Amino acid sequence: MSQISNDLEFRRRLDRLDRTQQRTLAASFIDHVLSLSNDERVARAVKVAADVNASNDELNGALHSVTAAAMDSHARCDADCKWTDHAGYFVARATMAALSPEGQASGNPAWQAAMSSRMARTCISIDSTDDGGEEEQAEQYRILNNYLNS
Amino acid sequence: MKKEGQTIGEVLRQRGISRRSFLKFCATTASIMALPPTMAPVIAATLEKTKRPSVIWLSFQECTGCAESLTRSHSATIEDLIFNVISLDYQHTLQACAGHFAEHIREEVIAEHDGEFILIVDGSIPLKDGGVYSTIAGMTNEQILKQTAAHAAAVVSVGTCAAYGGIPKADPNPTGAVSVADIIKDKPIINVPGCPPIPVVITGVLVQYLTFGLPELDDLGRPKAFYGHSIHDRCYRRPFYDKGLFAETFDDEGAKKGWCLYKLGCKGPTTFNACATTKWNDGTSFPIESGHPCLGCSEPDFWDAGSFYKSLSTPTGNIAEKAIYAAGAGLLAGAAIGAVHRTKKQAAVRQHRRATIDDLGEGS
Amino acid sequence: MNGPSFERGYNTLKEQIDAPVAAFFSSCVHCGMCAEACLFYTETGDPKYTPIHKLEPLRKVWKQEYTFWGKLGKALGISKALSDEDLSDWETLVYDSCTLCGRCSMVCPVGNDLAYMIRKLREGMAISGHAPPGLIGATKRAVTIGSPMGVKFPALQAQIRHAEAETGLTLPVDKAEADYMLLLSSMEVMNFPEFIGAVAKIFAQAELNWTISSEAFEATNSGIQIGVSDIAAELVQRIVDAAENLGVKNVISPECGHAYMAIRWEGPNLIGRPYNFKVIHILELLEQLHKEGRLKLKDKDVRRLTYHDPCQIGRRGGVLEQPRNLLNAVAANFVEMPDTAGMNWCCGAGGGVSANERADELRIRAFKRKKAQLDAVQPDALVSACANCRIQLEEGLEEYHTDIPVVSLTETIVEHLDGLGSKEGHPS
Amino acid sequence: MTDVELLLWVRGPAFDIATVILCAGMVIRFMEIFMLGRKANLAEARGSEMAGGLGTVFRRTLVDTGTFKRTPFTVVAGWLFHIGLFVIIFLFVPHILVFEGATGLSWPGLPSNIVDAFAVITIVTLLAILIHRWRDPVLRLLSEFNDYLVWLVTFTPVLTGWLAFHRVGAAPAALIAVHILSVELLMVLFPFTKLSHAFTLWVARWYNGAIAGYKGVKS
Repeated sequence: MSQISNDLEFRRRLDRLDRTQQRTLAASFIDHVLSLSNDERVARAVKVAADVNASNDELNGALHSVTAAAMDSHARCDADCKWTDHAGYFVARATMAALSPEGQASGNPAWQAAMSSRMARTCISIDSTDDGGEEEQAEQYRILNNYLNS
Repeated sequence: MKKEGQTIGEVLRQRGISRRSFLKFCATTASIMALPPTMAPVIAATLEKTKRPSVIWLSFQECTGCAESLTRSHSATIEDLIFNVISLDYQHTLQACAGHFAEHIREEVIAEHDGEFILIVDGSIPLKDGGVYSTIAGMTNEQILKQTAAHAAAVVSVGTCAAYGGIPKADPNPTGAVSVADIIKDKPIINVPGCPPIPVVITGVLVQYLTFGLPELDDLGRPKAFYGHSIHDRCYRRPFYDKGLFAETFDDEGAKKGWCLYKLGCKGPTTFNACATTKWNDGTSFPIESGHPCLGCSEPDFWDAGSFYKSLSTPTGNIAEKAIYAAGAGLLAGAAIGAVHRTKKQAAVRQHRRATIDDLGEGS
Repeated sequence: MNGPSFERGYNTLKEQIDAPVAAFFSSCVHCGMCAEACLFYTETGDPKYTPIHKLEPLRKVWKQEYTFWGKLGKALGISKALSDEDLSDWETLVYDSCTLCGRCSMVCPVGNDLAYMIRKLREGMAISGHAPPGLIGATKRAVTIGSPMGVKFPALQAQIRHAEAETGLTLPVDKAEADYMLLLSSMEVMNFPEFIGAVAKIFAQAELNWTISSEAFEATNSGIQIGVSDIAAELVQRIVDAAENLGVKNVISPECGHAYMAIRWEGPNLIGRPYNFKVIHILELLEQLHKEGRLKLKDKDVRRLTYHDPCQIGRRGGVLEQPRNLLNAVAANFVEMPDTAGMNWCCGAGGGVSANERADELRIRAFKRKKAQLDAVQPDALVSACANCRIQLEEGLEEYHTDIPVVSLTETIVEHLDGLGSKEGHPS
Repeated sequence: MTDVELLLWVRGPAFDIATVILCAGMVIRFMEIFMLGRKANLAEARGSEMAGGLGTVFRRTLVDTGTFKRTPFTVVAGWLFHIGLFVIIFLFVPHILVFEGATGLSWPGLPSNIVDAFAVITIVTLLAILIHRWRDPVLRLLSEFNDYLVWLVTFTPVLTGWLAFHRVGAAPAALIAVHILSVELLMVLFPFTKLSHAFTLWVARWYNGAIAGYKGVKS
């Protein structure tokens, strides 16, 4: 199978996967940026997402706690915000996307988790000059390639 | 002229008045007092036993309409009867004698029936300029009234002039006319207003007085038995008022159909009298029935109570004109006040200093 | 003398009162119906949240300064003059419990535009030192940094790069003579950066000649929220200068309620002249593109969707039909909530309330109104068009344990955009 | 002073005074309002101020369903007594005569017993409104002396008029005089109290509708 080298291909491949595969793959993407979040709830939720055998109840519970985490970490309107503190919000967002039940999410959960994970990386680098977003992108391609090739 | 000591019954028999017509008179009187028919014999019995009273009738500033009303009333017997029931000893218009002789009779009655005779007054009393506008035998009306009333048992003010001053008192009241009650304060006064009063009401009041003594009066001194209801309450056109059907002019469809005359100025709602029930001219009709609004003649100041043809609840002045002047004045005053406010606002704008973030403080 | 003072506040209130205010106060019959239009009253039952009551300080100034009888009453000592304590007592009513949503203005039977007057009252409150610290901080950052949230251009650049990576498009910055200049809100840059990519995709499909200005990308305006027109004017002026320097024909207001109010309706009045360009809300533009056939949609969302009108965009801004036309184009199952469009209930966080930490508890309580509205239609997802509403909606739904995803209308449209494939996949 | 003298006074000088105060006072009020001015709107209009303003002048008479459900009493009671007052003031024949006398314009009235029914409804409604004002927490907070004064001077003419119509309590002339006097009190207080809303609300609604209409919103 050819190696993924752009987002179009990346997304097409993700779209072909089933829901559970998408979720667990999303968990892998998030795992790579999980260190940017210091919220325990997020870490726990990512674990649930990564579990292929997770029950619906477990998934729902994880979604609730990670939604609460996202709400606690978003930048409030007009509040003074620090980008470095803001990465955790996107990690939580990514996890929310990974766990969103079928029929509710408007897009592919893995794709959305990937995007939010890149955003989290971008946050860290926003006040510096280097751009971590592209590295994250490459990392995600690698994860997907490995997954598909395994 | 003296009929000393005789009861009314004796006089009636003496004059050959039939018991039937006497009872009929009593029945009529009872009915306009809204008494049950069974009261007629009671009235008759009481009257028969009563001593025939002496009456002095004083006419002041008047038009003789009240006397005419009585004497030319619908039934000849009424007039006959009343003059048999009472002994009318003094009345300018009716008495045969004149001059000093007439005045002498008045003094005689006062002397002989001191405190017993009934004093009937029609016409108002002029007070202005020493009362020179109406004098009789060198005496002013006021003097005659005071002198006579001092000895009377009671005073009956017949007609609106005597009762409330009437037309002579109407604006501008050139003679300074006043009512009887304005002068006499120490005698019972029964007002029988109307311009003129309804004849059967005049006689009825006298019969009521003779039968039952002083009648119950309303706050305008009128016997409630005759003046207890407004024209409006007893008017046969009342249903049209309730339905909102009004004659707009004297010759429109509504007028022809006999609709309510309120819009044409009818004072029925505020006028208390018996016209709508007893009617006039032997029960033939009354003004409203003949298509004319009530003038309110039995009420004080009826002549000055706005136009006869203007509804009684409408403003009397020229409202539109005043509203326009007031609006004009308001416009000027408002412009002045508005200009002051404008200047103040402009001053505030001039005083405004551009705000920067340094002007926000730290918050509370 | 600099700094806030009661005298400056009082003077400002005197400046603010105009014929409509006088007509409004003259007409109030104290019927209390505005209370029932205000979510802070309906959700707490506390009468002090009655909108007309919140305006008492302004009414006092009107009466005592601009009516003959009021002046007389004041001169005779019958009525007490407005004091600094009054303003202090009213601060929470004017800022914490009013989102300027203007629902009361729609209900008042005598036609009083209460929100119009609260906006004016805030002018006097702010300059007399009675604005909430949260809003003061935001306003200071907006003026000094250029964004109430402290977002500087490099941050936006990073997000633009991210969007470019995601979409494979080049996002034009500082392109002169562009037809459209896109503004963004800090909230979008911070919390919903996917919006940038979404817009870029749509514009690419519609072949729109557009740009983002590095000089003025921030659409929000803390000045109008806190109520200092001088500052609001300064913030608007930055956008006007940037737009006129680039020579753009249109400026696009993003999915942010008060930003639209600031740039579209208050802006020209704040700077004292009409613009040399037009201001168009992103939803207006999208609907226009869709009508012109420049927005090709491939399929319809089958979920049961409902739309929350951001107050400043809908009721106070006039963009009411456009989102509905767009939703009907992309959603097979669009349902309206009860009390919708012009009569929609505010999310509870507008008008600077969300920037005011003191009001947090009240804000979440007020959200119960929205919750009840949503319960009535039970949608699969809630669409809105204001980042601030969106955060409040998400937070509120989470607080009341309701699983309804909240999405932006622009992003919903992008999901159903046809023919993206041909333009995607070429990393810049 | 006799009843008729009182009646004449209230129909004459007192009515003149009340008219002058009402007219001058209201004109002053309007001048005070309009002379404060309004800045021209420099933002590009999306809709018409005039159309929006006029639309709201009419539309605001009705309330939206949601608000109606939240405040049924205020809406129903408000409607009832306003309609009641309208019928009483403008469709009772003796009152039409007053307008005819002042303006020369006349129109057909309603049967008196129907107006009577409206008067009863209005009296009952106004009493209910007073009780509501006492009991409702919002209204208790908003209400001041003026609100009760205005209630009283609105209620009194209806009650005295009703008594005068049924001729209970005093002599008819006195009843009518007291009734007209109570109306004059209403007229005198009109420009100085919230009663003036009867005139200014059209302006307020217009401004509301114009502000919204300019932005293309129906308010």
